[in-house]
Amino acid sequence: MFQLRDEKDMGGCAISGIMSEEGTRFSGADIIRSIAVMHERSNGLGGGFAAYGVYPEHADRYALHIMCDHDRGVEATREYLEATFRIVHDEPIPTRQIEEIRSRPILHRYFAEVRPEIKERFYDETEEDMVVRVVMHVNADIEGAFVMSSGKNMGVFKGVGYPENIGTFFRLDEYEAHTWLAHGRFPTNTTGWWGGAHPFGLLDWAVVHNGEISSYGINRRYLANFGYHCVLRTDTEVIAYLFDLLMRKHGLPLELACKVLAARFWSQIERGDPESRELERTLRIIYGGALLNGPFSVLVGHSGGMIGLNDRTKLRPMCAARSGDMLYIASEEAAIREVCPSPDRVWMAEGGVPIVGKLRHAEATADA
Amino acid sequence: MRKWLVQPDFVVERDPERCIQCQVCVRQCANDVHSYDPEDELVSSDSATCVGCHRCATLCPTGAISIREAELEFHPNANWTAWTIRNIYKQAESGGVLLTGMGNDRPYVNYWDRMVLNASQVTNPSIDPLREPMELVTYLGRKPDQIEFDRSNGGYSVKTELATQLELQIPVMFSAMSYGSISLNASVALARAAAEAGTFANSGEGGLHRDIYPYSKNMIVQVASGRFGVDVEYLNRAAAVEIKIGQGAKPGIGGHLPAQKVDRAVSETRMIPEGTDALSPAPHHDIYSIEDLRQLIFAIKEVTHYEKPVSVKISAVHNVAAIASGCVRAGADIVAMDGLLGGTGAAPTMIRNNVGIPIAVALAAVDSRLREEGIRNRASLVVAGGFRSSADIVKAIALGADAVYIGTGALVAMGCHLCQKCYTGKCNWGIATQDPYLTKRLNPDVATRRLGNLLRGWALEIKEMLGGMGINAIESLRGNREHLRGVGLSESELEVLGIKPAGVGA
Amino acid sequence: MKTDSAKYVIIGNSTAAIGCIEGIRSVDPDRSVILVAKEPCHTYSRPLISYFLAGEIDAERMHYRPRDFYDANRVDARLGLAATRVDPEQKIVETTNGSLHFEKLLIASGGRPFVPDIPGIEASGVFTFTSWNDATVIGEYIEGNRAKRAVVVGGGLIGIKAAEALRARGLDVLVVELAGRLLPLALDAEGSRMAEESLRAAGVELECSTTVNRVLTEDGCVSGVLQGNDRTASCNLVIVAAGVVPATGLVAGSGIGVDKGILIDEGCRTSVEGIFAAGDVAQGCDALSGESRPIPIFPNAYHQGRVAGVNMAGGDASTNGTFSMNSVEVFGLPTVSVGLATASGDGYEELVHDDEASGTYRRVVLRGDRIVGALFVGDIDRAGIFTGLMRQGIDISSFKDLLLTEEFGLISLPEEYRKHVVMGEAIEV
Amino acid sequence: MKRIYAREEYCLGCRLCEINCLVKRSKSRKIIKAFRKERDSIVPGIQVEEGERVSFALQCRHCVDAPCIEACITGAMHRDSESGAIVCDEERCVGCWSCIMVCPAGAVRRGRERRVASKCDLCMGESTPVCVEGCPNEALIYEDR
Repeated sequence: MFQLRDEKDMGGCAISGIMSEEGTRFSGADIIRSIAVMHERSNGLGGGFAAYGVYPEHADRYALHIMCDHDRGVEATREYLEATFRIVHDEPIPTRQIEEIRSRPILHRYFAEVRPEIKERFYDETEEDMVVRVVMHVNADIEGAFVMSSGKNMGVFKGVGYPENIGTFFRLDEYEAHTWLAHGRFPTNTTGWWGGAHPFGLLDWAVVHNGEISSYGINRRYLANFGYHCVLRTDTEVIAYLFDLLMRKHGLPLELACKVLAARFWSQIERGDPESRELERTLRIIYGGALLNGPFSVLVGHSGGMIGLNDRTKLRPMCAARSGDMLYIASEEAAIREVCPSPDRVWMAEGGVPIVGKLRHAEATADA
Repeated sequence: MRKWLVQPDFVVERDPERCIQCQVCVRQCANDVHSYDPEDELVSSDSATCVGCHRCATLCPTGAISIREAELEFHPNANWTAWTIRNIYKQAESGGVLLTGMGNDRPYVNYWDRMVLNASQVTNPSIDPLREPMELVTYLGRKPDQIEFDRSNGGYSVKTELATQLELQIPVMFSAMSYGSISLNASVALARAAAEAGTFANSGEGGLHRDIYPYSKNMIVQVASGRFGVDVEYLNRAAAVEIKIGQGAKPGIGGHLPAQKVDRAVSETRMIPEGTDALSPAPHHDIYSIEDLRQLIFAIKEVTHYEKPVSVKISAVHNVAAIASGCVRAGADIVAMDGLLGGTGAAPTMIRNNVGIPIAVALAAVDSRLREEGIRNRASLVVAGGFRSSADIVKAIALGADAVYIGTGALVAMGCHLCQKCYTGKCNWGIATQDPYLTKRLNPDVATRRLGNLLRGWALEIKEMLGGMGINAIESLRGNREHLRGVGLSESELEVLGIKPAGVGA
Repeated sequence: MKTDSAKYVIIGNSTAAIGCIEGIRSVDPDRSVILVAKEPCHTYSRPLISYFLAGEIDAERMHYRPRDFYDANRVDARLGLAATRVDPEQKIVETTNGSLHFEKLLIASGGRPFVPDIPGIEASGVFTFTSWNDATVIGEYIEGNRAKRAVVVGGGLIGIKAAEALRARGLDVLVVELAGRLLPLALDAEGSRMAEESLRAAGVELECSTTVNRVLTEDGCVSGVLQGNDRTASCNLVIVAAGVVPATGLVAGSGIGVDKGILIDEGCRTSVEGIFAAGDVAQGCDALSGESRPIPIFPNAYHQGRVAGVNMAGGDASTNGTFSMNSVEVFGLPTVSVGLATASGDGYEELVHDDEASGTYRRVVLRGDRIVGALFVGDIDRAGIFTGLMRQGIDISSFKDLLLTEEFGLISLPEEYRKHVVMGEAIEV
Repeated sequence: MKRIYAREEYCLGCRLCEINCLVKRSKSRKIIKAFRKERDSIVPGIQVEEGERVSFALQCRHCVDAPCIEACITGAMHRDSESGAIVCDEERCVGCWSCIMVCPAGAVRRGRERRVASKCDLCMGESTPVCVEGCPNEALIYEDR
């Protein structure tokens, strides 16, 4: 496994997301330009991207992006993966050699399906549960190996460096996706390391975020009740797990999940109508441990689209814009104007109110 | 009785330059320390019976009285201190058990003083509670792991039937202090203050006096081994019911309210004959095992139609984590734990000073244990035992407590001077006594106001500390040990507490 | 002859009259009030004349109410104008100068000093002592005649106050009392004894059980008196202090009911509609003895006056039980005597506390479970508590034993009455 | 009008009210000096009465129909037009003690230094009477009922 520091990541960051709600796929060139505009918000210690709809040919297989310190890690990982998965195809993740990016780890990707017999043995688990278990094991227990992403038809590309360089390095201009997330990192207390770069990915969740979660300590312990082990000690990881817990495991619709993560103040809840009052009150009472406190603006990608969410007191910047079926969300308006000079509408995100991009024909794109 | 070896604990000094012979001190001392000689027209003091409660010094209009610890020094001896020697003298004369009141006064490590809190700098903003909302509202009671809901015309409606919760405006409650051990005026003040502050007071095992009824929506009533004052009406009148298994000051020990404290009102409230000792057995004689506890919990839930949260109060002992877990699995909605420094109206000194473990470690162990077992949501944790300030409370919540019980702090707010003589029934401050001449010294209006002020002050401080940490809702601090760091603690202590040492970053 | 008229007409300018004005104005702020009084001066306090004669207070302090009293209360005060007759039929008061028509009338003409008919009584140097004028002329006479020795006829309230004043002026004084002891009406035997002691200690001579049969004169001026016991005492000043009688002259034949004084009910109404009487001229019912008799005391006068005033103005007030009470200092010895303080014998129970050492003497007279009389000599503090108990007719059986103890106080009283007094905002008395 | 009310159920019988009143009435206004030099010449306007279990502080009730005013032979005893308090004008009082004779509360005393009636004047001028201010148990309250 990577040498995981038992130190929590914190710092300022730049985030940007672009999606076509129609599911039209487009090159990564735009997102690279967009994030590059916010160069000053990063410090070269980490950058990364998440792309959705990039593997149409493997649309219904788990695309596992792995980074390894050394070949032994690659072997160990393959060995371990094969116990659960049938690996349909695997290859090194293509990269360009550019001088800004140095001491790169081994980068490899697998396209895999969960073996039927495994599904039978662990009949009480969903397929996703199995994937999560495997990812957690690799990250926690296989020395020198780390899973960057594990969703279907999506992938996370990240590393140490300025995001625009990472983008070039991973040749993202050559990929096409309907949803792109990008992150430029400004860690204040860790020397950047590839695994620690954002986005953080689990299943088809990818999270980029700017801010610091003051409630991290309890969020992490709260998640532990439900079997999530936060090995990275990044807020991003916690946010991803919370979304996974609330939406996938507890089946909360996005808006309720957001009412948990960025709950309204009791005083606001009191002012609501009886039904909403009871709903929000009950949510807060049950999910107090999941409340994200402190300043954050976060972008969450998933197979169904993209969500932008600000903390309930709006302590971090987040701007959004629409132009036709395109949705843009970024830390700064400039990052949007760079790729969409004259959008139909531009607005600032409201604290606690999610900005939702819904993919209209998710399945269509899947087998396109 | 002639006590020829026992020397006074205190020396009362009267400054003749300032004493005006007004005799206020004479009228105020229930221990007859001060007396007036009409012949000499002179007020004088006899230190022998002084308990150091400062009543006289406090009311003296000229500040003529000062009270010092008796200077009579024994030959220096690290082991045989004056305290140990005096105790032996007392027992050699009385042949009895050493009695005392209030909490443990021995110099154990106080873990609240070995933990420090965090604050935001640069990387995230601290929040100003005077400008931004800052939420202390706390709900105590059983909570499900996840919500169930229906989609209804575009919106959602809750399907989950939430168990009754106690809503606290501030995560601080008044711990169990029975009417009998304290005066009715004190009881009323606690109940009123709780009602006014939107929190709860605990009846202790003294029953519920008629004068408390108006505030019973803010009362937690206790069912203790003596079952005093317990009947269906009593259980249903309250907001919640607490089964008292143990008390921090005297784990494993019962209670004893001496007959002279059982006057008419007390006897009516406790439902026992007037002028008889009120004895609480050490154990509940219908609880010899965890499954017995489960039966009592559900008996109470049945009687109260599953409308009242049931709390189980245990004293923090070595195996507290397992015991607490057992209580939760037995059906407790709240587990209250009372630690080594917990107070009492009367306890054997040696028990009080030597039995039980510090509440901080007990809390840390229990919170972690319940989370490991995935049952932390099933019950709220309330901790008690020596909470002295808002800082202690914030630290406890960060360790994992849902709320805190304060007893001694509340009494001090009402005027208690910690003389530790509660068991004598001669409380000069009108708190731990039933003597009408003394009880009227505590004007419930004044006491209620002082308690309210204390809670208000602490609430403000808690909000300031939360804001400093960049948190604006108490649930984001609860169990958030990232905001705690240890100072001067050993590796193993840090491990038990589940916190990092100061100096280690995020 | 001219006839003025007013809503209210008041005869008299002393305590009762003032009480009446304040009573009227408490109900009726503006309707007209005319006051007639034969004394020409601004209202003054009669009990103060002895202090004036003694020189303890000046003329300014004689006044019972501030200078602007009449104006402030919108009263047309006709001072120095004597009322001569009351005509109930025509609602007219005739005066030495014209007559006044009234709707409501208060007769507060007070009392006149009783002067026994003995030879020489008309001699110069013989005075009564009930008015400011008396005090003034006595003072002048003392100065003018360098009077050295005086005889005071009567050992009652007025006599003692006169003696005190004269002593203060440096005269030798002999008090002659017909009864066997001093202050026979107010004090009992022991009380009198203590009072006599104090009197003598002040250098005043006292002779009881005797009277003055003749005033001896030298060319028209007093030179001495001949007493009933045939002893003569030389003196150059005689003050007759034999008590006062209601001054009912001006209602004679008017049809207004009169006995010793003008008869009034508890509303101070006379037998004639619209006509009221109060003070020393009136005769009401003694709440304690039940008999109808004049009670010529100061508080009573004000109280009756006020009650009359309120009723005249259409209010509804009544004298809640009047009975006699006196607070007299006999040459520095305070005494308070309330109600039937001297009563004894059948139907009465006497509680006595006599403390030679501290020089205090207390006597409480009970009838059944009620206090009907109380006498305090020496320590009079808190005597009022007893007056209150008497007024309220409180049953004292529960704390009877405590009545005369040192620690007696409101604390000893039944809780209800105690709270009423301690917490009371308006104690009805 | 505002009056002082005693809540005997909370009276400690400590007599600080008497002490504070005495100091207020002293020339020095300094407690120690007042007691050393003036104690015997001052009559406090408030007195604590104490029994077995009950105690309370008593001062002039400032009656609506005040018998002391009716009985006063000089007009010295009068009601202050502003505060409504009944006060004795010491310049006019001659010490006839008629007020003492009629006060049902026994709340008027003979002055020691001067031969004048002495009673509670509600600490004319003070916002709160010193007895109320200094009562450690708020057994004395000053309010309009």
